[in-house]
Amino acid sequence: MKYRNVYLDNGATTMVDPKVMEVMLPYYTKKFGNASSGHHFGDEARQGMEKARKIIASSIGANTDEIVFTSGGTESNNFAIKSIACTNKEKGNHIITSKIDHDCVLNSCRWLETQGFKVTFMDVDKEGFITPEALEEAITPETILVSIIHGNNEIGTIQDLKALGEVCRKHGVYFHTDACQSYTKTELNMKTMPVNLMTLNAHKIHGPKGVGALYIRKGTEIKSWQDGGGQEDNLRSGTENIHGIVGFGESVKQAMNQKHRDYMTRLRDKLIDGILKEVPDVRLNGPKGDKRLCNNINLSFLGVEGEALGGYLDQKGICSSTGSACSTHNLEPSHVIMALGRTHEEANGTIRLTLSRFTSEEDIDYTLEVLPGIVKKLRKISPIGRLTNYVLRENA
Amino acid sequence: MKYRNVYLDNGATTMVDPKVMEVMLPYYTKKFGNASSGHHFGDEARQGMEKARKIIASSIGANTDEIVFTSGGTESNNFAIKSIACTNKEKGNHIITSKIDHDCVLNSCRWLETQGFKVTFMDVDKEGFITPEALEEAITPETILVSIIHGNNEIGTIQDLKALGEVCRKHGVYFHTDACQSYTKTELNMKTMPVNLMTLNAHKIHGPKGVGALYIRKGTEIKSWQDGGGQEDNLRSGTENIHGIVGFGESVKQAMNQKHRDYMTRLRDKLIDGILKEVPDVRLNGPKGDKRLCNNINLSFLGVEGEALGGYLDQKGICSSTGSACSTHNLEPSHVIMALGRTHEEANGTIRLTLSRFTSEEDIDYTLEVLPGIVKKLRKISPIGRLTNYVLRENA
Amino acid sequence: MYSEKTLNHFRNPKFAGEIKDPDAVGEQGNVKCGDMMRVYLKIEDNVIKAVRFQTYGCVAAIAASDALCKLAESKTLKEARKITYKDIVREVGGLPPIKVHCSVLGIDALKHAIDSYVKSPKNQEGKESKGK
Amino acid sequence: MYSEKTLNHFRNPKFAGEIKDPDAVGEQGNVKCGDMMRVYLKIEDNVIKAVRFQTYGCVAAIAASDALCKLAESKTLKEARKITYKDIVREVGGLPPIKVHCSVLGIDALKHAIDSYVKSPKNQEGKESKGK
Ligand SMILES: Cc1ncc(COP(=O)(O)O)c(C=O)c1O
Ligand SMILES: Cc1ncc(COP(=O)(O)O)c(C=O)c1O
Repeated sequence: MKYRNVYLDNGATTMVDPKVMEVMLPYYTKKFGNASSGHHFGDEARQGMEKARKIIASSIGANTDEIVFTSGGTESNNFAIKSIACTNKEKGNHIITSKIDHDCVLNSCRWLETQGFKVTFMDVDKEGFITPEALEEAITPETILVSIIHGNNEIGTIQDLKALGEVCRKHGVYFHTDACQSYTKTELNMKTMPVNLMTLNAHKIHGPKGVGALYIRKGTEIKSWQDGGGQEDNLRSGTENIHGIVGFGESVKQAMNQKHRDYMTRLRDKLIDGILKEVPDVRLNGPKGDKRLCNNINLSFLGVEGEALGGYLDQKGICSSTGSACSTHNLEPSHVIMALGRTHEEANGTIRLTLSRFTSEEDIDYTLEVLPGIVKKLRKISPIGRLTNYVLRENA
Repeated sequence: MKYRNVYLDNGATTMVDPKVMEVMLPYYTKKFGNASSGHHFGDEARQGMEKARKIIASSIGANTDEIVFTSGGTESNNFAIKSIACTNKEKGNHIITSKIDHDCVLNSCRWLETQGFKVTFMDVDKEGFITPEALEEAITPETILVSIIHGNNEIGTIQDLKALGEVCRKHGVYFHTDACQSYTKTELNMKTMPVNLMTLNAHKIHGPKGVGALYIRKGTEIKSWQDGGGQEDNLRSGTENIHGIVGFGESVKQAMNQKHRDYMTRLRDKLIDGILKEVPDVRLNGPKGDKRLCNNINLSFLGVEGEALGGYLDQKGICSSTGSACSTHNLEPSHVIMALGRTHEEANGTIRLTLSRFTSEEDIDYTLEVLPGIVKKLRKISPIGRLTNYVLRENA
Repeated sequence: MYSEKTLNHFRNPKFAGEIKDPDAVGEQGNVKCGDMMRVYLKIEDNVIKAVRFQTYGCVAAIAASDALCKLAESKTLKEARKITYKDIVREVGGLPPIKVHCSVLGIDALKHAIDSYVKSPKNQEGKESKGK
Repeated sequence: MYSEKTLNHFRNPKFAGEIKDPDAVGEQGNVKCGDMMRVYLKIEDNVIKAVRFQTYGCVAAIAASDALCKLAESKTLKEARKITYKDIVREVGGLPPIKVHCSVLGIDALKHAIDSYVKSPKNQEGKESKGK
C-alpha cells in the first residue's frame, strides 16, 4: 500500500484546471487593462469578460444581462439576500430559509433580523429535503424572499428547484437559491426553473478563488449592495476581476460535460458502498442516487470524532473535511447534520469526502484500503460505548 | 516617430509584475487548498496567506491581526464606511467625507443617507487639499466617522493624514482613509499616523485584480459586513482568495522601494514640464512636487474634449484616461475637477496620465512627440472660442 | 466599446473643418454639456452641395458628426430634414447606450442650419416647400 | 493549524489504551460536547507508576491527552495535581486559540481519577497529604 496524495475535499475548493490556467494567464501580464477604460487595453479586458459572461449565461439558460460578477459565493449570497430584503421592505418583512443552508445565507438572514426582519429557518426531513407543501405552509403575507440551497455542501441533497420555485411564484415571493455546489454538476435551467436569483462561484468547479456570480432574472427589484463606480450595470461596483472572470468562464466550459458527472457518480457510489461494507456502525448522511450531488459523500462513524479521523487520513495523504471548511472557525457540531435529526455522537463523528473529475480510480481504491484501519484504531482508543462497558457520564 | 504601445493608465490598473506572477502560480494548481481546511493542503494555503499578511502589515507599521483581506478597494471602502456607521450608530449619525473622494466612498455615504445618516461632503481648496481647520469645523457632536482619500486618484493630491487624523482623535471620531493610490508610493505608517481604518488594494501596484485589504486598528468597534463562515477572524467571510492574497503580498514586497518612487517622480515631472512647454492653454490639476502622487499627471486642455483626445492618443498606442476609469459609466464631468473650482470646459478637457515603474523614458519621449499634434488637430475641428470668432450659444 | 465604423469616422473624419463662405450655419450643444457641434452648408437649388462640421465632444460625438455630414451631402433640404439619429447610429455601426444621445446633437445642428437658411429673406423665393 | 509537536502526540500517542486493572479511573467531557477523555492510573506509594488514556475527540484532544499522560507519569499525586492546562499547551507546542479548551479536559479527568483514588476507603491510610 504505497502512500498517495488523495484530495477528497473538492467541496471545500478545487484545483484550478491547467486548461483554465492557460486561458487566464494572458490577462495578468498582457491583457491587463481595466474593463472600464476606453482604450485598447480596456477593450481586450472587456472582451474577455463578456465572453465569460456568455458562457455562464448560456450554461444556465439565462441572458447575458442577467449575470452579475461578484467576488464569490459568499458575496453573491449576501448581496442577494440583504439587498432583496432592503429593496423590497415595503412589501413585507419576512424571509424564509432552511436549517441546512450555508453559513453565509444563515448569517445574512441573522443580520437581517438585527434590521427588523423576521426569518423562518425551515426544518428538513431526515435526508435533508424541503417539500413544496412545507414551504407553502411557511409563507405568510409578509414573506418577500425564500432562499434555499440547491445542492447541499455537506450532505449533497439536491432540492427540487422547480417545485419550490413554483410555490414561490404562486405567492409572488422572490426565490433565491445557492447553487455553488450543484453548478455544472446537475442541470440548472432558468428557462424552466422559476428561480429569481441564483448564486454561483468558480473555485468549486476548477476555476480561481475570489470570483462568483449572481444570476438576477430580468425584472427583479434589486439595488446594488456594494456601491461605487457603477460597474456591472450599476449592480456591483469594483474594478472587475478580469483574469478571475475569464477563468470562471473557462472553468464552466470545461466542467459542463455529462461524462464528468457520470464518472464522479460511479466513483462516489464505489466509495460509499466500499466503506459501508468494510466498516461497521457507519451511517450515510443525505440521500442515495440521483438526488445526491455526484461528488459528495458524507458519513457518520459512531464512537469516532470526525476531526481526528480526518487527521489520521491526512497523515496517510488523504484530504477530507469534517463538514464545511468553515467549521474550523466554530466548535459546534454541524448544523446540517443536526438538522437531519442525528445524535450528537453521529454529528461529531462525521466526515465528508468530495470528489472531482480529477479524482482517479486509484485514489478511491487507496482510500478504501486505508480508511477502515484508521476507524478501528480510533475506536480502540475511544472511551465510548460499544467497545467498553463503562457507563457513560453523559447518560448518568 | 515609430508607433509604440505606451500604457499611461496605471491609475486605473497595472500590469501584474512577472515576479508576482511567479510567486502566485503554484497556488492555482498545486497549493490550491482552502485556508480553512484542516489538512496539509489547507496548511499550505494558510501559510501563503499569513506570509502575505505579514508583508502587508509590516509595510504600514501595523500588526498582522489588524489586516483583513477583502476583494478590493471598493469592498474595503464599503465595509469600512457602512459597517463603522452601522456599528456605532448609537454614538451619532453624522459622517464626513470630501467632494474629491472616490465614487465608492461617496456612494457608500449616499447609501448611508438612505439609512438615516447625515453626510457632509467637504469642499477642497484649488489644489484639492483639506485643511485640519476646515475638518475641525465640520465635526459636530454627532460625528462618528471621517473618511478622506489619501492620494487622490484623479489629481494626485496627497492629504496630510497625520494632521487630519489628529483632529479626529481629538474629537473621538473614527478616521478612515482610502489609500489605494498612495500605497507603496508614499509613506504610510500606522505607528505615527492616527488612522483607524485604511483601504488598500493590489491591482494598482502590479498585483492581481480582485484583492484588497482593510487595515483596522486594534480596538476599533466594527462588525463584519459580509457574513458567512467566519473567515478573517469573523470580520470578513468568504473562501480566502489565496492566490490573489499571495500575489498582493509579493506585489507589496516588489513595490516598496524608494528607487521606484524617485524614478516615477522624475518621469512625471519631465512629462508635465514638456507638455506645459509645448502646448498652449493647458492647466495642471492638483499640486506640484512632493504633495502630488509620484505617478500622476492630470491636465485640462482648453477647447478640447478629453475622451476625444484619449481616442486619438489610443490610435497612436498611448493609453490614457479621462479621470477615473469609472467615469465611462457616467457622463458627468469629473466631480473631482469640478470640486477644484474649474469651469466645465476645463473639466471636460481633462486627461489623466499615470505612470508606473515599468514606464520607460522612451514612453515619455514618444508621448511628448505625439500629444501636441493631436491637441492641435482637435482644436482645429473644435467650434469653441479661441480659434473662431463666433459667439458661443452657451454665452448667448 | 466603439465599433470599427465609429472609430473610422472618428479617426479620419472626411467632413471635419469649416466652409469659409457658407450659405447656412447651425449649432447645437454647449461646453457645459461636454459636446457642441457646428455644421456649415453650401446650398444650391435646395440641395446640399457641401457640408462640413466642427465638433467639440467625445469620440462618439465626432464620429456622429462625420456620419451626419456623409448622410446629408447631396440631399435636398427636405430629404436632409428626414435624417434621424437612428440613421446616424446605423451609419457608425451602433453606439454604446450611454452614447446614443451624441447622435442627436448633429440632427439638431443640421435642422438649425436649414431653418436659418429657409427663414432668411434672401432665400424666400426658393422656398423649401416648392423644391422637388 | 497544528504544531509539529501536537501532530507527533496525535499520530503516535504513546499512552493511548487501557490499563486492565487500574487503581484509579477518571473521566471528563461527554459526546455532546464532542470530546471525552478517560484516564487510567496505576499508583504505588502515591506515585503514578503507569498512566493510559482513551479519548474521543479531535486532534488537539488526543494530542493533549497523550501530553498529559507524559507529564503525569512518575509524578506523585500531589505533583500531578499541579499540572495545568498551560503545561499541556507547552508540551504540545502550542494550540490554536479555538482549541486551547481541549487541554483542560485532561486536567479535569486526572483530578477526578486522583480524587476517586484518595477518597476510596481502602486508600485512606496512605493519605495523599502524608505522602512526600
Ligand atoms: C453552498 C455554498 N455556498 C456558498 C459558499 C461560499 O462561497 P465562496 O467560498 O465563494 O465565498 C460555499 C463554499 O464555500 C458553498 O459550498
Ligand atoms: C482611490 C481609489 N479607491 C478605490 C478604488 C477601487 O478599488 P477596486 O478597483 O480595487 O475596487 C480605486 C480604483 O479603482 C481608487 O483609485
